Order: sequence, then structure tokens, then C-alpha cells
Amino acid sequence: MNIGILLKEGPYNHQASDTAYKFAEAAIQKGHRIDAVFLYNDGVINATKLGDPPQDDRNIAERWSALATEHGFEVLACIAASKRRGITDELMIRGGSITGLGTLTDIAIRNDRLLTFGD
Amino acid sequence: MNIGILLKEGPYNHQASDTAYKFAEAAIQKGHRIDAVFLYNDGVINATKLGDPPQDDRNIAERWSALATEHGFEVLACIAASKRRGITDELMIRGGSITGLGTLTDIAIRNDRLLTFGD
Amino acid sequence: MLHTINKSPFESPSMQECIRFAAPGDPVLFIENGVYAVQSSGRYASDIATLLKTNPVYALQPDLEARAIGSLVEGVKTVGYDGFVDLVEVHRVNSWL
Amino acid sequence: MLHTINKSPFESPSMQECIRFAAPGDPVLFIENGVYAVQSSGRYASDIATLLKTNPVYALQPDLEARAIGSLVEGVKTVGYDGFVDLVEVHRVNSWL
Amino acid sequence: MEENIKKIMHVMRRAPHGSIYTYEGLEMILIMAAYEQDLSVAFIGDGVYALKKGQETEGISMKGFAKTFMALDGYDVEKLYVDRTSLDERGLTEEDLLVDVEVLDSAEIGRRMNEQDVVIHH
Amino acid sequence: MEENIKKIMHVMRRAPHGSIYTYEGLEMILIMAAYEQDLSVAFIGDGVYALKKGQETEGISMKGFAKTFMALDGYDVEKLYVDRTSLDERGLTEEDLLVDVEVLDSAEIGRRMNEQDVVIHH
Repeated sequence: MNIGILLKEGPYNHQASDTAYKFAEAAIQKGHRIDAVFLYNDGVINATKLGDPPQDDRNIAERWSALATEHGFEVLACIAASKRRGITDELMIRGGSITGLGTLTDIAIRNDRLLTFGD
Repeated sequence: MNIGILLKEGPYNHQASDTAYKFAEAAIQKGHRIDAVFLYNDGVINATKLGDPPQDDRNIAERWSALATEHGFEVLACIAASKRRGITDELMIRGGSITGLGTLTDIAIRNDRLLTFGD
Repeated sequence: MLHTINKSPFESPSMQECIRFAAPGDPVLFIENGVYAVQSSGRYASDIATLLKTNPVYALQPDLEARAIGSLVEGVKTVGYDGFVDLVEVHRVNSWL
Repeated sequence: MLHTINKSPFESPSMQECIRFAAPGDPVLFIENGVYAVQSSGRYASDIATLLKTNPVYALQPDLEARAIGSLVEGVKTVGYDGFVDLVEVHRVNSWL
Repeated sequence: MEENIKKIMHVMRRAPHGSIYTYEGLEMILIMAAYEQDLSVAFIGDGVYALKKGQETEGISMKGFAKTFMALDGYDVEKLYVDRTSLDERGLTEEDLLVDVEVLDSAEIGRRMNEQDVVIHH
Repeated sequence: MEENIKKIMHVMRRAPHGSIYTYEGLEMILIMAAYEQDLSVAFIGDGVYALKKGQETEGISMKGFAKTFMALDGYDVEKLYVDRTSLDERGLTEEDLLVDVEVLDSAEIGRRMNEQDVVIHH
């Protein structure tokens, strides 16, 4: 099955990014394909590589970056939402990029499922 | 009166930063002194200068920067909260800097009021 | 002590919790989405009327206007941001986020 | 259609709204803070028991463990993230944020 | 289901201005409208407040966007559903709303929701 | 009021793990504890869940922090108040809690809240 993910909250502040990640990991393990993770609202903050959490905590951005590059999907931050929140091309994690809402529409159209995670 | 402000949500996503700003502006106009604005939780995202909202919208970070520099107070982002969310010294607006929670404690102690804005 | 409530009573227990802990006589100020509580026609109008028997109740005018709330429970006073500051001059603040 | 609920029933009307709109037979999965709804001893146990008469109810085990919820309303099934995926294979998804 | 046409429902659940979800949701709908999918928008809970007439946001220095919902018609987004129960609970009637909508029972909105390929809550 | 000693109350209102507010609130309390102010912590609403025994967060890959509340005692933060009504509504008793606390009526917590110079909700 082909799955798109829409993530609407930033890392750490809400559990949404954690749940989306755990779901994506499990879906891949079961042989499904994650087509893309689209970041909206505060979700765009998941795409900055400048995050530097305590050593004994998970690194949410790095974890998404690793999963995306290993399994060939992109982490896409909405450009309008990114601009409001100071997320720019220069800040992108590996596997991340900034794009428009048209891309989300394509993701909604071409996949078997679109799952939303947020608050 | 000396007033400290604790701001716990990021710009645009919640109204907290707008309300805090409008309150600060009104307090200054009435002759009170804003001692500092301390940013916590997602509030640290108010301090990035990379925000670039649509032309016809308010620029929240710039507005804080202007008010702070004009009236001699600092916008202080908590270092631990900033690190989690990828907010660094390089991103700071003019009038903004990164500091520890001890500073918030000092703000709570030395002011007549500490007002919290959040979600 | 001034209590502020910024959440819609339909979406959050903030108002009910605040009322449970606030002392009689303490002013309560509704701001942001909190102002939906003080509509005269809403489901929470009776809670506000009850609260008014023991506590002064205020609502932030710019937030009321932004949400097109024109008709308030009788006895609720409106203030601007400057009136918010006036209340803070007199009272310590407890913001029920 | 699979419905997911991620908010505590004490803090948000999400569960009540979901129940109002969900079709009979549709599975309902509680995740994140939503799992507080399915505690056998909680205030919402009777709502869950009623829901179970028409809809299968699931709760995400890792979220239950993180919140130390051991005793569930009878009939609630637990799933891991892989079980969440199983449900998504069969159903389109409606996440009540 | 017609080939390549997806049924996508946006569900507005939050009051305006206190958070950006409704506004950014509307931005999403406006873009999706260009893709000729089968779009609908449901207003549930505090989401119905987004359509209230007479919102004046100057005092909070935010852009108003209630009137943008009126423009959806021009984008061929004509399926706007409002939950009757949510209106009633808030002491509102159809006359209080800025936009032509279908006011429906929760069960009927639930039925239409259940036909969707994709549902996005804002 | 003693000179330079402020009464500061932290109010925990949210369930743990679904959001970071309780955890970052606890980090704030730990730092403030070093400043020899008159600190107290009240647990209200879903905030009482933060103290529940037996939380195992490995499955969600987060650090658990419930036990850190036990450490507050070592920082001379001894005034931990739990709202009885909030416990009752959630089917919890004092035995379900990890930490020694005072379980109080809402009115009594309200009285202590009212004595504070600063109140911070998390």
C-alpha cells in the first residue's frame, strides 16, 4: 500500500511527530511504502537540522531524515507555513525540502491513504 | 510598575504572542516598564529573524524586535527549549538572545508582575 | 488575583477549572477564544450569570469584535488592552492556559 | 472508516464529536492522550461501553503503557503500531485532531 | 469512484483567531480547489464560528478571513456543510452565517464523511 | 511577605507525553528550586496523571519523567498539592500516585493559589 503522511505539529511540543514516525516505521516494516511526509502548520519545524535535543533524548529531525533517506521518501515542508515560522531551505535536514500545497494535493490523490497526525 | 512576560507559544500558530505584544504595547503606553519577555516551550520560535510572513500580514518577530529595542528590554529564549526546536544564536532577532531558566527566575523575582501568555 | 481565561468553553475545561479555584471577589477576564463564554445566547451564559454573583467579569473588546460577539451576558464589562493593563496594576495575575 | 482520537476526553470534546459522526461498525482507535478514555475506572468508561455496542474500539498499547493504564473497559482491544497499520490497510482514516 | 477523482473533505473544528488552524486550513482548500477533485468542507464544533458574520479583526491586528469562505464558490468548492447541533449549542442560526451552506444533521454529515477517500481536520 | 522571597506556584494541568508542557514545566521548577524562593506545585485536571505510578515510556521512545517529581523533595520543593476533585473524576486515589503529596479540596488549593506572587500554568 502507498501511504502519505500529513504532520501538523512541531517536534517535542506535541506527540504527533513521534506517533507519525512510529507509524511510518511500522508500515515500512510491514512492506508498505511511505510516499512522502508533508509538514504543515507548526509541523514544518520538524524539518530543521538545527535541532539539538539532550543526548539522552530522541533526535526527532535526525530520525525522520534517516528514515526518509533510507526508504526513499521525502519530508516536504509547506512553503507558506515555513515562511511564517522562519524555516528556510538552508535549514533543511537531509531528505527534507520546501514545496507548495499543490504537492500535498498530489500526495492525497496518488496514494491509497493519507494519514493526518497533529494536535 | 515593572512587568515581566512569559510567552509559551510560537508566532502565528496561536494568538498568545499577539496578545502578549498588544498587552506590552498598552502597558508601555501607560508608563509601565516591560523588564523582559521570556520565551519558553514553542515560544522560542518568536525569536527567529528568518520569519517571512505575507506582505499584508503582521511580522511578529520584527514587531517584538522593534518594541524591545525601542523600549530597552530583551527578548530572551530559553536555551533548552531553543535547542529542542532548532533555535540558535545565529537566528536571533535584534534585541533577542538565548539564556537559561535562571534568568526567568530572576525576572519572576525582581518584577511587580509576571504575566504568562500561551495556549 | 486577576484570572484570565483564553480558551473556548466548548473546547476546554479551563473556564470550569478557573471558576472552581478562584476566590470570590477575584476579577475574571476572558481573552482570545475565551470570549465565546460571555455571549448572551450561548450555552455558557448561565455559568457566567452565576459567576457574576460573586466575581466581576470582563471580556477583551478587540477579541469580542474579532469574533463578532456583540450581545454579552448582562453585567459583563468590556475592556481594551489598556483596561487589561489597569486590571494588572491592581491585581496579581493567574493565567489559566 | 477508521477513526482515531488523540485527546484526553477530560480536556477536549474530540471523543464526543467523533462518536456523534462515526458510522456504526466503524472502528475507533484511541492514541496518545486519547487513551485515558478507555480506563475501566474513569468517568468515560460508560461512554466507551456504549460505543462498544455498535463499534469496535481499540487503544494503542505503547500509549497505554506510557500512561500506566492497565485496566481497560471490557471489550477494548489493544494494538501496537503494527496493529495500527493493520487497521489502516483495511480502512480509510479519519483522524479527529 | 471515478478514476483519478478523489473525494476529499476538510473538517473545520476550531474557533478562528485563537489559533491559525482554520486559516491555514482555508489556504490548503484554496490550493486543492485548483486540482479538480471532489472537495467538501464541514464545519463542526467551534469550527462553525469561522463563518460568523461581522468579524472585525483590526483590533487584534490580524487579517480577517471569514469573507474568503465566500470566495470558495468561485473555485467550484460548493459543498459546505454545517453541523446543526454545533450551531444550536452555540445559539447560532443560519442567518448568523456569512456564507450559503447546507445545515445538516450530524448523522447526514457523518454519512458524507464516510464516503470520503481523504478527511483532513484543521 | 518576606523581603526578596517570592511565592511562586507552578500549576500542572496537562496529561504527560501527549505534549511537552508538563516535562518542560518540571525542568523550570528544578531550576527555580535553586533560587531559594517559596515554591509550590499544584496538580489540577489532567495534570494529576503526571504523578501516576507505573508509567513505562519505552514504547513511545520518550524519556519518562514521573520519577523526577520524587526528586523535588531533595531540592526543598516540598509543597506538592493535588486536587481531590481531579483525582476523583479520574478514578484515582492517593495510592495511585508516585510521590508524597497533599491531597486537598479545590477551595483550599484556591486559597493557597491566591497567596502567590506568581502563578505559572504548564
